[in-house]
This record gives sequence, C-alpha cells and structure tokens, in this order.
Amino acid sequence: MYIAASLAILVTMGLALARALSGPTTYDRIAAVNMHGTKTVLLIAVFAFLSGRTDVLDIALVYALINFIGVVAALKLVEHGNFHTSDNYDGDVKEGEPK
Amino acid sequence: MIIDILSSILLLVGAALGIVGGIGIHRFPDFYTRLHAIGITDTLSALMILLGLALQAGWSIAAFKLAMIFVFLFFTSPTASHALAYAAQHSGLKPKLDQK
Amino acid sequence: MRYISFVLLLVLFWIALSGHFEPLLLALGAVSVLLTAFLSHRMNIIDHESYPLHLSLKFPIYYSYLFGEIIKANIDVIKRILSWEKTPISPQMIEIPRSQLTDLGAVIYANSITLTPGTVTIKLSEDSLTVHALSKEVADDLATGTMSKEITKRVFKE
Amino acid sequence: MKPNLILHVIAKFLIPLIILFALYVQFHGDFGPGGGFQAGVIFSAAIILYSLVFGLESGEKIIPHHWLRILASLGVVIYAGVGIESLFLGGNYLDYTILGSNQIAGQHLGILLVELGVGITVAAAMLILFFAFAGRGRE
Repeated sequence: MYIAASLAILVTMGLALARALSGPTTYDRIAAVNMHGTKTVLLIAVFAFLSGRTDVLDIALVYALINFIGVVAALKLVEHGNFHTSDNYDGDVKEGEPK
Repeated sequence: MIIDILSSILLLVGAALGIVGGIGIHRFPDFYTRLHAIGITDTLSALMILLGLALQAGWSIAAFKLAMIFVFLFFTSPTASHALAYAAQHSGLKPKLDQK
Repeated sequence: MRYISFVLLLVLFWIALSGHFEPLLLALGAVSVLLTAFLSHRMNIIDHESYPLHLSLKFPIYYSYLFGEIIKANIDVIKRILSWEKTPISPQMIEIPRSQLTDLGAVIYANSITLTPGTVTIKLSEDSLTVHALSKEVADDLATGTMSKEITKRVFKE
Repeated sequence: MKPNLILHVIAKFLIPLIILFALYVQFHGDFGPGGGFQAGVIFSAAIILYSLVFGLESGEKIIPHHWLRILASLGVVIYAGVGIESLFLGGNYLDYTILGSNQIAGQHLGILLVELGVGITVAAAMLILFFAFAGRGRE
C-alpha cells in the first residue's frame, strides 16, 4: 500500500515536471516546481514509513520549509532580477525592522 | 485492523487526488486556473496522505512531526500560491476570463 | 508577557521534536530556545500578528469550519477537472470588500480563500481583496462574504 | 500599505520555528539524519527568508558582517581544536575516544563539538555567500 501510494505520488511528480518543462510562462514553471516540491515532501513522508525509519520525517519537514523559501527566492529573482530591491514601494517599514 | 484499512484508504485516495491535481494542471487553460488544480494537491491530497500515515504512527513523535509537516504546508502553500498570483498579475500576465 | 508565552511555546516545540530527556540534551535545548528567542527579538518579529497567543484557543474552532469548506471546494474542483467534455470552468476576477478590521484578520481571510481550491487571492489591499475564481458559482458564493463573517464570529468576537 | 502583507505575517510566524528546528537538527545528529552541515544550511535559510521578505539591508543587520567572518573562522578553530586536543592527550588526530572519562562519553563530546564547529562555519559561510551574491550591483 505504501508502494502504491509512492507510485501515485511519483506519477503526480512526473505530471508536475512535464508542466514545469512545457511552461508556457515562467510563473507556470515556478508553480509546477512548487507542486513538485510539495509532492516530494509527501513522498519522503511515505518513504519514512515504507522503510520503517520514522526519523527520516525530519528531512520531509526540512524540505517543506526549503521549498517555500525557494519559491519566494525564485519569485523575487523573476520580479526584480536581483535580491536587493525592496518590496516596500512606499518605504513604509515598521515591524520587522531590526532594533 | 480497522485502523490499517482506514489508513490504506486515506493514503490511496490522497495519492489518487494528487494525480487528479496533476491532470488538472494539464487540462486547465491558463496560469491562474492551474493554481486551483495545484490547490487540490496542496490541501486535501496532502491532508489525506499525512492523516493516513499518522494513523499508522499512533501517538508518537512521528505523529507530531507529521502534524508539523501538515502545519507548515498549511501555512506555506497558500502563501506561495498568493505570492505567485500576485507576482504574475503584477508583471502583467492577464487571466483568460469567461466572457459572458 | 508575550515573550514568556513565546518561549514556553518554543520549549514545547523542542521537547516534542526531540523526545530525549537526558540532562545534556535538555541543556542544549535550553540554549537553543534562548538563542532562538534572542534572534527573533533582534529581528523584531514577535508580535500580536506572528504569534497571536491570545487567540490560540479560538483557531481550532475556526479551522474546523474551514476544513469543511476545503473538502467541499475540493470535491467541486475535482468534478470540474474530471468532467468528460471540455472542462466546465468560467474563470472570474472579482473584487470583494476586505471586511476585516485587523491585518491579522485580513491575512487569515486571504489565506482561507486561497486554501479553498477554486479561489485564489491575488491582491490584498487596504479595503478590498482581488480574487480569481474558477467558476461563476464559486465567485458568487464568495461575494456573499460568509467566510469573513465566520472569521469575525469565531476568532475575533469576544 | 505593504504589498505583501501575507508574506510578512507568515514569515514572522515561520522564522523562529525554522531557527529552532535548525538547532534541533544540529544537536540530534547522533540520533537521526542531521548534523552540522544540514543544521548550518537550515539556519542560514531562516536568515535568507528574513532577508528576502524584509529586505536585504534588514537581513544584514541581524548578524553583522564582521561577526559572520569571525564565526566562519571560529567553527574551523573548534573543529581543529578538538583534533589537536586529542593529539595532546596522546591519541590520533580527531580520536574522540580519548576526550572523555570513558570511550562512549569521549565520543559523544567529540562528535558534539566537531558538529558544532561544522554547523557554525557552514551557517556563516552560507550567509556570507548569500549576501555577497545578493548584494551584487547594488549602489
């Protein structure tokens, strides 16, 4: 049953990868990669139970976080072409400013 | 025994929903509609798979970690979708709307 | 006060992750929690928005409602994807009033909209939300503002 | 009005959890997958997320640049120091067993310290790299 679930997840990942390769816009690709990442998290989680090593779940947790950061970084790069342009167009920064 | 059957059903249905979402991103015509298909894999599919695994784990640290994975996905996936949609709209990508 | 509860939350998170109770690991855990709290304080990210602990008991009530909505919306979108003829969708771009007074409420509202498949929040501005909806029915349903009322009723009302 | 209010709130919620998770991975290397390298990367990922969401200038202020350089070297010093300490105690380089009162305790202490060194260096080096990359072309 774990194997069947893994195979289904792999099929989904393949579909997401096909969308990422065919585009047509950059945003389609990023969205597909995001979906691929979510499925990777689930695949690792299923694999943890398939192999009986539940400590592997830590990796799934890390992947969930890194996936999100990756999407944010990719979007920022696509939008501005660099990482240092600020998103705060009106210069209204209050919270989150370091003390 | 009942728990085993229930968790198998949850796992398999969840994984199947993932495939439905995968079909969705190929059938839907433009970027914004595809985001909705991705929404399926991010919410119900992930929820069912993780719930199925949590039933197998019982009350343990593994179950807590599955819950944390779910919480992270639950907060990050809509945020990522929103950021994508916002960036796409900001860059001038027009959605194909229904003209009626 | 907010820092005390924040640190307590971090301690709970650490214990639940670690599951080891040897003195060495507990000491390392204490150091880790303090370092995390220090860095978070330096980043100035602990406030009523990031860790709304005064509302934490109300979130389960709201999210149980949201789960029902998510499942309903999922079934709707799955039907549309799997329908035999050309996918029966009528994409809409609608603007709905923000109707949440606080920033946190608006974020919960926007994220709830995005979480239910079939609707994606595109833009959250000062007085309105721009939403892309997969079909006219979903858009009409959203325009009634039921979800926003539920948030106000279940989370923010005393 | 910030254009990405949602991102701000979610990032504020996530970053402390990522940092604590990184430290958990750092100190549980001998029980599960993990260790210094992974922990360093996760830790720097938290700071990178902060820089992406709240602006690069804010991110650079969290850990000042000269501190990053000191930390990057400090990690190497810890690593090499453990090795040399075991040399002084009459063992081989990085021979952990000699560090503690008995073999097991020595191994635990040695691995912990070496991993700490690796973690600090990796985190600092990752951040130096990111800030160097991200700051290119800034006036």
